Amino acid sequence: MAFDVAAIRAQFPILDPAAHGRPLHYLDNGATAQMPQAVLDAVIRHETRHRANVKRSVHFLAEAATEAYDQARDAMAAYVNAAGADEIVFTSGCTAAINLVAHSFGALLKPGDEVVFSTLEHHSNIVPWHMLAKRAGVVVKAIPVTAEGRLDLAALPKVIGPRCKLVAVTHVSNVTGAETDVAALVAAARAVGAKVLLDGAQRAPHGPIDVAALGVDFYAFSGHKMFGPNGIGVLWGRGELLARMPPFLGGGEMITRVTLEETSFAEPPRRFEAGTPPIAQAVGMAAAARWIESVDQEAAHAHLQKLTARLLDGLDGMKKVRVIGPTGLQARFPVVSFAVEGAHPHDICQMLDEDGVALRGGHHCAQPLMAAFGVTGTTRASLALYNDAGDIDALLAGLDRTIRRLTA
Amino acid sequence: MAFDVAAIRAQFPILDPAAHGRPLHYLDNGATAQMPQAVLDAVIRHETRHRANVKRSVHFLAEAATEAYDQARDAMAAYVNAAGADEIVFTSGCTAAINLVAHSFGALLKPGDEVVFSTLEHHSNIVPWHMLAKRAGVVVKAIPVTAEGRLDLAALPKVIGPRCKLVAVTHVSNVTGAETDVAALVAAARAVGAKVLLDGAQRAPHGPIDVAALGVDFYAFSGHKMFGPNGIGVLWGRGELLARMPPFLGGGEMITRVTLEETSFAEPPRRFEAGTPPIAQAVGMAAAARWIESVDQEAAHAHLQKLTARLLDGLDGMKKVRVIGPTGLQARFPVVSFAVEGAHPHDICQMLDEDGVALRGGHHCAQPLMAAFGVTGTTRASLALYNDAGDIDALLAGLDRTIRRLTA
Amino acid sequence: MSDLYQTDLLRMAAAADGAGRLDEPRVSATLDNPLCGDRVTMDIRLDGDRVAALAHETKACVVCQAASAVIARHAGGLTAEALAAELGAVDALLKGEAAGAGHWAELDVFRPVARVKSRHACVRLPFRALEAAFKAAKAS
Amino acid sequence: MSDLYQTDLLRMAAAADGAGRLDEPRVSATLDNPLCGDRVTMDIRLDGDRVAALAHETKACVVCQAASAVIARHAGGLTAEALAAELGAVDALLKGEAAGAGHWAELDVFRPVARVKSRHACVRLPFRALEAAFKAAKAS
Ligand SMILES: Cc1ncc(COP(=O)(O)O)c(C=O)c1O
Ligand SMILES: Cc1ncc(COP(=O)(O)O)c(C=O)c1O
Repeated sequence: MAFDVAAIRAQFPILDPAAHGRPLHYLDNGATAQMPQAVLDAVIRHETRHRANVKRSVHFLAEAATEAYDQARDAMAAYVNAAGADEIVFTSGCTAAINLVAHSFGALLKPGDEVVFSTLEHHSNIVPWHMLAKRAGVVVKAIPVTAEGRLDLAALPKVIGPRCKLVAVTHVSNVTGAETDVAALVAAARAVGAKVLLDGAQRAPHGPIDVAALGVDFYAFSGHKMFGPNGIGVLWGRGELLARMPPFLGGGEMITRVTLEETSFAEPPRRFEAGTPPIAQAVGMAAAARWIESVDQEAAHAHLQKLTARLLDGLDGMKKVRVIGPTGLQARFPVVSFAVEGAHPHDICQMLDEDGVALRGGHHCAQPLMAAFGVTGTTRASLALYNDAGDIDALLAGLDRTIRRLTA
Repeated sequence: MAFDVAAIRAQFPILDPAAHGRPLHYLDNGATAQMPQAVLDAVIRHETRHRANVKRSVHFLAEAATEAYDQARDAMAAYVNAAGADEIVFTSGCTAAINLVAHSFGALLKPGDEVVFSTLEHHSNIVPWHMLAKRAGVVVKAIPVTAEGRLDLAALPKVIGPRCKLVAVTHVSNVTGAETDVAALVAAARAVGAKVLLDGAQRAPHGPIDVAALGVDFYAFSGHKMFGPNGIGVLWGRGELLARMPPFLGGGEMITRVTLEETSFAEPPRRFEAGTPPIAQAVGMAAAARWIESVDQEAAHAHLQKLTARLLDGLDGMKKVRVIGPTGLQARFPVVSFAVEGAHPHDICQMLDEDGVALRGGHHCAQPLMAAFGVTGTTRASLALYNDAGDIDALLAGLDRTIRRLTA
Repeated sequence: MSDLYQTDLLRMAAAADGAGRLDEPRVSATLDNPLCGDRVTMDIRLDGDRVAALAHETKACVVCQAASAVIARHAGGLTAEALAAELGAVDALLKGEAAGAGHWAELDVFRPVARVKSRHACVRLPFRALEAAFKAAKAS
Repeated sequence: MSDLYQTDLLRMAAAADGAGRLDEPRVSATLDNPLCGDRVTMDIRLDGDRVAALAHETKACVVCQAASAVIARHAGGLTAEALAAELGAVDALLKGEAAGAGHWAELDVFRPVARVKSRHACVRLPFRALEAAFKAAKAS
């Protein structure tokens, strides 16, 4: 059956051609994806029927809110194939999830222990480790990238040494779209007894994840990039690992007993969820996961492969344009970055905005990768399953015009 | 002009008598307040018209989202009377805001320096300091409470000594409703050169705050307790203080430059907002602040005083009931806790739930205060301006029945 | 939810079988319900792997008190394995399933708690405290 | 938004007045736009409190390049105070207000940027870098 992109688009109020009084070709999904009506409805329903604090009160609204929050946790456990719902920690986002690991897992490390990330990383998966290094004398190292913008696997034996305790790497690059060869990474980490964290921010929108099959230890991602609300993310952690980690934030809900002198802490996941959690957001994120699951995964994948090919082909035909990252469809997701000789990404994006084409230009919070490619920024198109050929064609046409104008 | 509580109630979909097929007397506002349609509309409008990531892209949706986020910051700055919008840091909630101070301000402290909180505090304003004590050798001390459940001001000179660097105290108790005498506290803190943090979680729903007049240094509160969304809170901090504090969470948006080896950090408030912020939630919180401001403050205050008096009077007439906290209307907010001889708070709440009266029973995340009063928990009614005399009367009637049943 | 507070449950809580502390020698375990601050202390004296004497201090709601009382009624000769089986039956009841044959008849009063998830921990706390006491005995 | 990229602005950027580095002795300041990674380096040599020579390296968008070029055109004899006044005029323009009389006429090309908040920093970056260079000179 053909993938019915029009039917998908119709579920997104913001894509309504009449919504803005101008066209919208939204190709900035890597930054934030749009929200389908089903997710919005779940949030509205929660706020107008089941809103209350969770776990604290016994009245019927609190019971309903707690049930909704627990079900959201179950849904996210199913989405990543966790061993149980207790392995799901709700955070305020992917960044917060990685910071949680940097503090709580980081507290188990000793000076001289090593954390390995890569040149491909988003700042969210670099800065927390820099801060840990400063705080605790942990040493950070980076896996270099190939000319194609992939992890340089040949370098693994050199970078991942005997003092390595954690390898923290992106699952899919937010700049190049490259998918990490997780098996190779896990093998190298396991060989020295290190744990593995995957930053799944860019992978999560593209269908369910199988952390068991991936064989990793932590998996972090955000709601807003997978069609869910802002202000919510998930840290999945292997149960026995979470159990060994001290808490990060302190507050209500994460304690067993508090006196004036000391605090004792609850079991995971509560230990890591201090204060009132993002309840309505968790409900929305779970609705987003269910919405993604409701789509035919294979058809969606094929649809996005086709659009990616159309885009790469178009760029290939343009002088002055250099794709930053893989130019093929193998082991990649629909994120495409490019540099234009003599034109700055922000100027390109600004001009394309006139045609309603929403792109992102800049360093994409990945300055080390920019440095590796010798650019200060790129222009990026990142696709979601509601994009269609018209979006790609508008981008290509607008880009052609823009280049002629800027590099005249 | 009389306060039109019916008109206020009509703005809250969840209070619609037809919504649940049973009555709802929602008196658990101290845990989470309900959301008026205006706030919900602001969030829906944002998600369906202006949804995008902020500060990162230059297309028109990103411009609109950034503008909305900036305006939300302006609105919150106005709500607390900050010196400027740059003094407003959006966090995921009050708990996260206090943890931010415990880490970032805490990083400036030396072993042996002292942080003073009080026996009145919510765990959110105790546990972060316990954790700081463990992390950094900082010494914590607590201001005791009077029999009425207020700060024991007579003890200030003893507790706030020359090594005290921060006094972190609740503005309004979530258990007793007592309002802190901030002037006395600030005077005692200033005398030794200490800074003052107020936990405003319970104060914020009751109208604009004037941090300048209060003369404090930090002010923390949550969106969901002031009719706004979950997953959002505000830390207001004095500009020159924020400027001196190192960042807490690391990630995108809070840097000036990242290399593989090191990171340099942006100015406040960005320095403290790592990753994609809770954008739609900030928009909602700002809408909530504006909604509160739109209500006649004096009339609302008088309305709540009247209801509080009605409740205190009713409880006063009941044998076996002891009010935990002030029994008068002076310097208090509409939060009333009580203990019933021979009846457990959870059983009371459960039975009252049969009458649709939503209360909260338990330790209210204030175990040290419970210990001070010699109880493991209390039953609490916390009022918002949509409550009416019917709510109070349902509580009193149900309580009477419940006590007879449980203590027969 | 009136059926939650049926007369049988209130009576059982009021009866307070086994309330108090044991003299030494004893093994003890104290467990908190972090959400409400409730606290149950179980004291036991063992004869081999069987309970010879049991007492409990249950600072808690009537649901939890009733659970402690039920345990106390059946404490004589109880083993850790038998306790685990009873907790299994409780968990089945709380899921709305049948407890299966051969379990303490009094457990039935907890059936209405199934609908109220926030109170499940109240029923389970005394069982878990006794479990902990068995563990402490084994460790010592 | 086509008026943002009016011919005058594109020409100014392309002219790239003052592009390059000064030989020593010089004072330098480098500023980043953290949101896009753009970077401006301003080199100056002072004669008293006035600019005797100026050069800049502007790795940035055309908006920022144009701003650097405008500064370079007017650099000779510029003081820190005069620069502050020009930045004040820029800020007025970006708020959609009038710049006031007596300011560099070329600033007018930045008027359409007012509507696009995310690009305000692009116009301001070279001004702030030069400000920082003046400060560095004073400190040394
Ligand atoms: C006085 C006080 N402080 C802090 C908090 C914590 O707020 P939140 O759970 O929204 O982070 C609360 C709410 O429970 C409170 O009542
Ligand atoms: C690969 C990657 N990691 C982490 C993040 C951070 O996610 P968030 O900003 O939602 O915390 C992003 C998104 O910007 C990303 O693309």
